[in-house]
Amino acid sequence: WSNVSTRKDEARRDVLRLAPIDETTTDPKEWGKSFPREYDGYIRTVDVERTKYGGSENIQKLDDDPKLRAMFDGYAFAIDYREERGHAYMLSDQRETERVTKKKQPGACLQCHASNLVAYREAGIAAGAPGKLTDGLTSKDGMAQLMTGFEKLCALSYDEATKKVQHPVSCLDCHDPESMAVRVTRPAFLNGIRALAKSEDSVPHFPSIERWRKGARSSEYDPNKDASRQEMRSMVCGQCHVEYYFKGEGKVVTYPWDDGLKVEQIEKYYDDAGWTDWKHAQSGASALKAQHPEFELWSQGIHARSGVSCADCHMPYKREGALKFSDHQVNSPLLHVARSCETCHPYSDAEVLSRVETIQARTKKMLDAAETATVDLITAIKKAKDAGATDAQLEKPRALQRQAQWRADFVAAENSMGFHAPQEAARILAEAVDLARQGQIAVLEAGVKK
Amino acid sequence: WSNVSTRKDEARRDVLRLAPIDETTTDPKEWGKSFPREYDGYIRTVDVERTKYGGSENIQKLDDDPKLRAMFDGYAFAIDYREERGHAYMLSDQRETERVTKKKQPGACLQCHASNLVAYREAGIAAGAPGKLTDGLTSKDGMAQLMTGFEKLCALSYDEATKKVQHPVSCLDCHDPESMAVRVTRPAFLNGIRALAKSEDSVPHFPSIERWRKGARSSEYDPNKDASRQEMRSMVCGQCHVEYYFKGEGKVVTYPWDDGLKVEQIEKYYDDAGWTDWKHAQSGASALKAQHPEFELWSQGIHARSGVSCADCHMPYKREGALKFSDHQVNSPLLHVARSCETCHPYSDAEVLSRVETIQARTKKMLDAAETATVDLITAIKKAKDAGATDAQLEKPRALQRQAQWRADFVAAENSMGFHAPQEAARILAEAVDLARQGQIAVLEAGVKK
Amino acid sequence: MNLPVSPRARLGLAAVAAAVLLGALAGSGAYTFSYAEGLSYLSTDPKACVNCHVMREQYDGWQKASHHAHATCNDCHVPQDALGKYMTKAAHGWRHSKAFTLNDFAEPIRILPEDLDIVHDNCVRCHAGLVSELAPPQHAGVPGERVACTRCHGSVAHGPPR
Ligand code: HEC
Ligand code: HEC
Ligand code: HEC
Ligand code: HEC
Ligand code: HEC
Ligand code: HEC
Ligand code: HEC
Ligand code: HEC
Ligand code: HEC
Ligand code: HEC
Ligand code: HEC
Ligand code: HEC
Ligand code: HEC
Ligand code: HEC
Ligand SMILES: [Ca+2]
Ligand SMILES: [Ca+2]
Repeated sequence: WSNVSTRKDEARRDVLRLAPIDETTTDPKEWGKSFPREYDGYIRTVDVERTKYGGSENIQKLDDDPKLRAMFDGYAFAIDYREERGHAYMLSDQRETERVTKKKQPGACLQCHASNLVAYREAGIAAGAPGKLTDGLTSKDGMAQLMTGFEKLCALSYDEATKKVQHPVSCLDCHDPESMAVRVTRPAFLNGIRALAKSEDSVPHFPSIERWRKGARSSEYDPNKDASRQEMRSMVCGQCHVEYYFKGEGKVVTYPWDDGLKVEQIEKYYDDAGWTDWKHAQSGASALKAQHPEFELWSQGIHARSGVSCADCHMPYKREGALKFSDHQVNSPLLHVARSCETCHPYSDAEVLSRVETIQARTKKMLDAAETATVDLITAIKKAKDAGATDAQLEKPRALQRQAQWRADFVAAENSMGFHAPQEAARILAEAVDLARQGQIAVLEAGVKK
Repeated sequence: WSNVSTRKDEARRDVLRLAPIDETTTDPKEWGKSFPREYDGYIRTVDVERTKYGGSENIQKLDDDPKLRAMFDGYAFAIDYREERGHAYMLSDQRETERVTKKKQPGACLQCHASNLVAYREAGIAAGAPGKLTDGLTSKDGMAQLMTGFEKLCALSYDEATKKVQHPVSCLDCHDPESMAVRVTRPAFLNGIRALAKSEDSVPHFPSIERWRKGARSSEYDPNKDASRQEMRSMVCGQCHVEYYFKGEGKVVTYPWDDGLKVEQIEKYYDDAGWTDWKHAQSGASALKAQHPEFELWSQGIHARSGVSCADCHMPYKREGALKFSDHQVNSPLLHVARSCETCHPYSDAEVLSRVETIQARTKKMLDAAETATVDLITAIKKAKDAGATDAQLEKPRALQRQAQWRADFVAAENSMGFHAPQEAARILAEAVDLARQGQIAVLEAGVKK
Repeated sequence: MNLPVSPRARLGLAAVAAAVLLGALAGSGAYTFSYAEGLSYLSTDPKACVNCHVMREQYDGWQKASHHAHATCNDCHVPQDALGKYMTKAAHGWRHSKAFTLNDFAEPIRILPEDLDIVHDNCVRCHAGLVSELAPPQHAGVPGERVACTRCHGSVAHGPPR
């Protein structure tokens, strides 16, 4: 019975601020003094647990699926490319990857791997932005500091820039220290979502954008003002779990959303911009690398459309006594389907897991086929090249490789093995396989003698 | 409140049997006397209304999508192939199609196009089966009459057989005249579902089969005894809305379910049986024709898995006065999403329709790609053949055509444009496109001179 | 629905006996039962149920759902024949108190199959007229013989999930 009376107490307790926090408090420990349950979950993102297609063990993807080595030949991703793990590791994993230790990278990398608001703002103030560090981030001055400093730090070398930060993403990056409301703080996201709002892509999962579009458009779309709380529960993740590139000399992190979030709209953006990530070492194609487009794929799925946010599945509520809070141990929902899924889908754990497995297994099979076709095409181009094919003869096959590989990689680099939008992922892979095989046909039709 | 009391009166009224019905009553009008609401819906299946990908206008599919002419070249489906319409037309449409008027067809065709129970049983009795026509259909004698007569009528010519029936599928075919319970009566289905039960295909949507598999298996699986009412609400449709072929000299309608319901399991069945529907006129490939595999595709979808039956969407409840009944105007659910979908998905009509359109548009795009690739392959084989390619050189391309075309057609012939199982339909189409393009590569690699 | 003592009611009877017996033996159990307002089970006031905060979600959902005006918790969750009613209440009271005290239940809490039967019977009881053609068992004797109302009308009681 002591249990009962304790819980009645708990139910009545309000949050006590046991330590002061403000816009300069990057250390999560300080926040943890007032919000111990959230902090406890947060630090437990160091846990390592595998699921069939995901989980948190940083295995080498290149060994797991050797087709990737062929696909990324000539690019840093062919050196070291791992399964991602919990937020606790983001900064150290970035510092230690051979993509950084063996290749030169810019400070831009930091936008998504650190608690960087204070670093950005300090750099902004140093570069002449108005106001002071304790101004609210979303105030006019705060924003000016942020955006200025962001561009400064992007342009630095990685080694220089990384010295300016200490923590992985932290409370301050997601929460207003005063109200504790969730907020979005990543400059590239603020720019990107504005561009998306102006595009014509349909976004039924973001009613606030659809509202803004119908409105006067006298000011730009601003998620921190316009988005609903439920939308914010996804946008806060969409700050980092997205495809990106580094634009221009200044290496400004940029989200290619001017035409929309779908795979071919992003491709069009890159085509129009004349963007290429690297020249493929074997085939000479101008290739693109996709990176973690979780937000984009989720956007095409039925969950997004039904208003189900990233946090609903990845930060489900947890109950301790009468208190309910968001689980800050962000990880695979398959490790806790009862809390993540069963509030909406009242089935047994086994049934829920089996539904996910059915979807993921189908995706995996198609993904294998799409990657196989892409690698077949790469091999075919290389052979033709070695046999003396001209650039003119290889133009069409190379263009098809770019398109096919972009699609296969889009699903491979996305981290839910198709779950976030099963039919859309399948559609993308069907296109990938078609384009890659057409590329092989184009090579054969070019009729190079062996 | 007078309204309330009227309704209370109506409520207490039991169904009055205003006309006698028994196992010999094929005329739906007789049933309609006792069940006027169901009858009214039933006769309204003459209505003609189009939806974007379905509906009830019997347009010529071959004109709508000329790729089909190339795909079915040399087979009756290249002559006349229409969008299907309401149940009221099933018998006349069959009698009038040029597939029947221009080609010879067997009596087997009738299994799914008529109220044929009495005709079957009479033929069974004539052939020596025990008992009399008024025995309950599911009694031992009734079943013996049915199965014997079924085989007799399958073997007749269509012209002879069709004289023995007058009505499209009618009340007697779906209902026990005594209890009005839904029952399954199609011999090929009774055989097929028994075979499925014995297979190892996973059928989470049919708990009664899973139960039977775990049991003693002392008797065969019998849906009329073992299936739950909810399962029957789908099986009754799965009697006809399935892929089939006519086995052996006797032309016995047979469902190829020995290995399971998935596209490659059915393909394996046909491969093992050495079955071919026809030799393709242009390519010489041994091709298969898929026919309305609604039941099979639905089986792979999330609705089946969640216990949502065909009748839930295609015969939604309707309210008239104080009574609710099943709408017997079986048609596209898109014509009444409020009743068909919105009890489970509480959104606006526009939103529900838009969700379906998103799914169907994705499928249509993939389907076009798969059919285009198949036709490209057919053209490539024909060209090579004309240029003198040997059968040995064409063996692989032809085998690939069979596989690719089977898959593309499986989704095309299924009538929901992918809705019944969106990701599975996409998977099938991704395979189709891969196989067809590999076929073209095989033709090119065979290196026939032009 | 005026069944004589149903198998379910008999089960309830056993549970009542168990509850009384164990309650008398274990003082702490009795304490829980009253402190957690266990006796309020015998009332029809929905607030009785939210005495346990774990019922909060259902209570909140019910307040916004369509049946707020038509039915209280017990109209749906308790059989309406006099005997079954108290049997069920006692059995639930005991089970819930025990679960709440030991904190050993799985979340999200989910209705038990036998309790869903009770609910179903209550839907049919109130809506007998409307569903008279659908509700009678058409295929008697086989498990899962009803077309469960909640498959389509799952949200009338507690609203949509979340
Ligand atoms: C409806 C539930 C749901 C929603 C909503 C959802 N996810 Fe997921 N997510 C999953 C599942 C299930 C997986 C697969 C996990 C696995 O395979 O272990 C997954 C996988 C992931 C992974 C890889 C996890 C791992 O274990 O490696 C990331 C990262 C991710 N999701 C991010 C997001 C983001 C960002 C959003 C919102 C834009 C989002 N998810 C929305 C259910 C969801
Ligand atoms: C500041 C950037 C950033 C934000 C904001 C962010 N993430 Fe992440 N997330 C990452 C990075 C980087 C990793 C990979 C860390 C590593 O592998 O070292 C990651 C990893 C993950 C994983 C994989 C964990 C595992 O066990 O494999 C999941 C799931 C995830 N994030 C979900 C989310 C969700 C949900 C949100 C929003 C509530 C979110 N993330 C917000 C950058 C971010
Ligand atoms: C737009 C946000 C963003 C930017 C910019 C970004 N990352 Fe990440 N990074 C993520 C997210 C999200 C993950 C986790 C998902 C995944 O690994 O697919 C991640 C994972 C990683 C991982 C762990 C998994 C792996 O790939 O081995 C490494 C290492 C990494 N990033 C390095 C870098 C480097 C180096 C750069 C700069 C060249 C960079 N990141 C730029 C968001 C970003
Ligand atoms: C990657 C983003 C992210 C980080 C980092 C993060 N949170 Fe949260 N937090 C969220 C989201 C999303 C919610 C849910 C907000 C909502 O529903 O409006 C949340 C909710 C909360 C809440 C409200 C109560 C609750 O549990 O729902 C508190 C308090 C909180 N977080 C504290 C913290 C603390 C302390 C830290 C650092 C140790 C932290 N958060 C780090 C995303 C984050
Ligand atoms: C907040 C509610 C909510 C949560 C949490 C949720 N879902 Fe869903 N889920 C939905 C809705 C809504 C749909 C769309 C269909 C509908 O309207 O019922 C859906 C659809 C699905 C589907 C069918 C669509 C498809 O993509 O095949 C699957 C499978 C599914 N969910 C699994 C999961 C799993 C696994 C989780 C947890 C990781 C989860 N869901 C979490 C609400 C939710
Ligand atoms: C969850 C709802 C749902 C279920 C369950 C369902 N269907 Fe459908 N069905 C649809 C929708 C939606 C369409 C598309 C209609 C359109 O495009 O006009 C469709 C289309 C069809 C069509 C073509 C209709 C037309 O207008 O041409 C047939 C035939 C069909 N279904 C039969 C079945 C059979 C047989 C089953 C069970 C094995 C089944 N359906 C289960 C929703 C459903
Ligand atoms: C005896 C065989 C048979 C049974 C049983 C049967 N159907 Fe049909 N169904 C057909 C035939 C044949 C057609 C096509 C008729 C035509 O085009 O002339 C058809 C057409 C349809 C259509 C298309 C209507 C339109 O407007 O395009 C739908 C939807 C449909 N059936 C659903 C069902 C459902 C649901 C069930 C079970 C409740 C069912 N059918 C039972 C043979 C059957
Ligand atoms: C296994 C059941 C079954 C058998 C056997 C069957 N049909 Fe059908 N038939 C259907 C169903 C279901 C439809 C409606 C779905 C569709 O058209 O795809 C249909 C539709 C039709 C249609 C209207 C649409 C069209 O294809 O033009 C014609 C005509 C037709 N069948 C003729 C025949 C002929 C001729 C035979 C024998 C060679 C035959 N059927 C055998 C079930 C069957
Ligand atoms: C293609 C199959 C099919 C045909 C033909 C058919 N029914 Fe039904 N009928 C059903 C299904 C499925 C149900 C729902 C049964 C259930 O829920 O158990 C049903 C239910 C009924 C019911 C129960 C009350 C209700 O409306 O749900 C009656 C009465 C009924 N049908 C009468 C008729 C009459 C009269 C005819 C002929 C005019 C007829 N049926 C033709 C499939 C059919
Ligand atoms: C009896 C309940 C029921 C009916 C009726 C029903 N659905 Fe569903 N629907 C579900 C369930 C259950 C799921 C699986 C996800 C979940 O668990 O919520 C689902 C999933 C879906 C999904 C997401 C999965 C996918 O395939 O993408 C869509 C879209 C959908 N339904 C549309 C429809 C439409 C359109 C209709 C009517 C033609 C309909 N549903 C009728 C219960 C139903
Ligand atoms: C003593 C605290 C308490 C009170 C008071 C209480 N409940 Fe519960 N209830 C619980 C707990 C704990 C569970 C979860 C236990 C379990 O799943 O067996 C639960 C589970 C349930 C369930 C789902 C499991 C089942 O038994 O089917 C229902 C329904 C339910 N309660 C209804 C009610 C109603 C109606 C009332 C008011 C008459 C009520 N409860 C009052 C604590 C309580
Ligand atoms: C109109 C009928 C109705 C009323 C009134 C009602 N319930 Fe329920 N309750 C249901 C149904 C139906 C379910 C099963 C939900 C399902 O299967 O989706 C349920 C389930 C539950 C559960 C288990 C949770 C779950 O989703 O299975 C609890 C706890 C519960 N009810 C408590 C209450 C409480 C407390 C009240 C009064 C505030 C109440 N109910 C009022 C019909 C009702
Ligand atoms: C105590 C009596 C009672 C019980 C128990 C009850 N209802 Fe009702 N219900 C009513 C009344 C009164 C109305 C409003 C008047 C009407 O439509 O008959 C209503 C309305 C409805 C409606 C129409 C309004 C809406 O919400 O869509 C549905 C559907 C419904 N009930 C289903 C159910 C289901 C399912 C259950 C069991 C889970 C149930 N009812 C239990 C009395 C009850
Ligand atoms: C397969 C889905 C389904 C099932 C199962 C079902 N219903 Fe319904 N119900 C409906 C639909 C659809 C309507 C709306 C009919 C209309 O408006 O014509 C409805 C209407 C109702 C209404 C009247 C709603 C109003 O607006 O007044 C009540 C009350 C009701 N149902 C109660 C029940 C009860 C009680 C059961 C269980 C015996 C049940 N239903 C089972 C689909 C279903
Ligand atoms: Ca991971
Ligand atoms: Ca049609």
